[in-house]
Amino acid sequence: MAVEAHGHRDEHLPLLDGLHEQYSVHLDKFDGPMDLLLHLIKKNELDICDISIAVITRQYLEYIKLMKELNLEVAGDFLVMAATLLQIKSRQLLPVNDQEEPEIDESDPRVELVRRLLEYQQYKEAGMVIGARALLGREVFLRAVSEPALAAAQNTEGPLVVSLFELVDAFRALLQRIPAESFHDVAPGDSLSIADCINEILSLLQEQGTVQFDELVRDEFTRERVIVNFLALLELCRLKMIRIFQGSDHGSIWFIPAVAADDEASSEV
Amino acid sequence: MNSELIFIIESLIFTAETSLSTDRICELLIEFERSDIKSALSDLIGYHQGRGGSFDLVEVAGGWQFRTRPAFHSYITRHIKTRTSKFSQSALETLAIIAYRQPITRAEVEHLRGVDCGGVLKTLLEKYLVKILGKKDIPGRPLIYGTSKEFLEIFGLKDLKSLPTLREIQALDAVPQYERQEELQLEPERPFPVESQLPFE
Amino acid sequence: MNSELIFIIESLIFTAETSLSTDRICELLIEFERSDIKSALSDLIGYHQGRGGSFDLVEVAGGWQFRTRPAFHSYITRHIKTRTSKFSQSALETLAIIAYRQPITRAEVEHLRGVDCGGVLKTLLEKYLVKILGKKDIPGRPLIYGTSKEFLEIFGLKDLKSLPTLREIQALDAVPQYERQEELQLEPERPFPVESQLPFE
Repeated sequence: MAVEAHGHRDEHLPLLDGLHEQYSVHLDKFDGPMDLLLHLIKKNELDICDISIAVITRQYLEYIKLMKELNLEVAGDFLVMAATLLQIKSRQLLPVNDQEEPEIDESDPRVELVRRLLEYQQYKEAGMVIGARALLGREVFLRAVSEPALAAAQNTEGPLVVSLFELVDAFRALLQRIPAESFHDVAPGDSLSIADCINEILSLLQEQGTVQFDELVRDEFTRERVIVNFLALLELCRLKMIRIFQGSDHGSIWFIPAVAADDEASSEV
Repeated sequence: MNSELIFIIESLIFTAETSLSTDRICELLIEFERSDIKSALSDLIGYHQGRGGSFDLVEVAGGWQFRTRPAFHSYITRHIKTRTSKFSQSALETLAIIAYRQPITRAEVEHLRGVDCGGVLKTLLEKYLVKILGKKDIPGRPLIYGTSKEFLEIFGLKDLKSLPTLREIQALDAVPQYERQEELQLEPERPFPVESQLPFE
Repeated sequence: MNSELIFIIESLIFTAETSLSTDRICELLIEFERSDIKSALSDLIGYHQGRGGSFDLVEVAGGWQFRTRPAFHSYITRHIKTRTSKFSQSALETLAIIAYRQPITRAEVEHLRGVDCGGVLKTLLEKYLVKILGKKDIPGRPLIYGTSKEFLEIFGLKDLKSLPTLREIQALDAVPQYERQEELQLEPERPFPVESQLPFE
């Protein structure tokens, strides 16, 4: 943390030329606006719970200005914080109602910021503590050799372990080879998914052979559920996996597997 | 006897991927005398032999290596045979295709992967990760596959809609947009840009 | 004391690629009583601690594993390449937030850090330090993240409970050196709600 964002513009501007290199090396040490704010509070020896917004805001803005002058890209997150600081500062300028009790001042516009700063500081320190541990592969090592006598023993019965990210990552890698248009997202983001309904319908069909539409929505008769189930049926029909029947006009809708279960003997795999 | 040197040598042999020759050890520990290294090494060998533990320091292919004693191999193979294993890339890819495109036929999976998937599909069926959902009424009446309840369990998913969409994973790469956030905002809530799109077009 | 059982257990742990839990050891050694296994295991741990060699039997990610002592790393790295590079401050901060606050969404991490975390999060996912736990039941159904078994392995933690509590961290004046790391486990108190979804138990 060697950056000196000076309190007075006049102090640093004449120095700028000679410092270009030094600054560009150190600027990225701030890990975002919270980190910069903590640095400014520490540098000014302020109490984190009673910071002078005026001082901090001025220095913070000077720092951003400096970044711009040095042609460094100022991340949007820094601007968000600048706006937050300015907002707090402007709220402090508003006349305070004398009737209000200023002791536990929930109306202090700094409260939210201080809470966030304290919390951020905790995690920043926690990060340093865990980072200071002896890490496997860096300070601590395992036995690397595998024994030839045991290499012959094959893992045959063990369960498989895999993470969700690996699955998604495998799919992502696949998409780099083939056009994305051949895929749809299974999950529509919210609530019910058609894929879940398809799975449900097909397992019901495997159990009982015929299913009536009402059965699908009996337990939870909502507009959404009816629509999604209906879309699932249309999709299954399109895929030629089911056949749909209707006994009479406005009668119940029934459906059965498009291919009877008994010729399952001619299995493919 | 220099016990520190003994343990330095032990740490080198313990972590080496192949057996370490005395020459190689001397090369790595240039600050020590060759004669000291040799005597420390022989102390180390003596120590492990004397201990009579499950593993021993033995000379293999001109170097030194820790090896378990053969008497324990029957126990060790019990573990190896039944330990958890990682998915192969082809199993993972096939499973991903089925998860994201179910219901799907084997031919469709193979069309996407460009290779035969019979073996992988069989393994996935045997591990109960994939199940047969039914048959398609088209020539050949191919079987249709989908993921099972076990699939959801192994990935800790409540249902299929909890599967991360590709868009969500790709959103991790995306450069965030700030235009909207330059307005004064105390809490910049930034949820994922999830577009609610029906899965079948 | 059954010294044969001690060495059988030693051979299993010595050859296993990942840490072996007491449960797993009992599962493999069905012919022995669980209580005998437990006492043999504690004898074995005591033996290796007392030996003070270059490697030690330590509890990591819910199981037992032989690992070299940190003091020897400068010699080991002469012939073994370090796999784990130094973590950036942002990676550590993000990891800490996820470790202490899991399950947590990306938006929550970003709110705490005040910066976009997509890139860091993706790197942590790719290094398997963080994993997707599922989706949160709130509008938009954002993905929720937690730390993985690899996180415990790399940081040499027995379980999530052995992370220093945030209160302990605040009490520390300086960043502790790794030699001191065992001492950090002051109280067994849970610093955050541990969900049953977590992979180790």
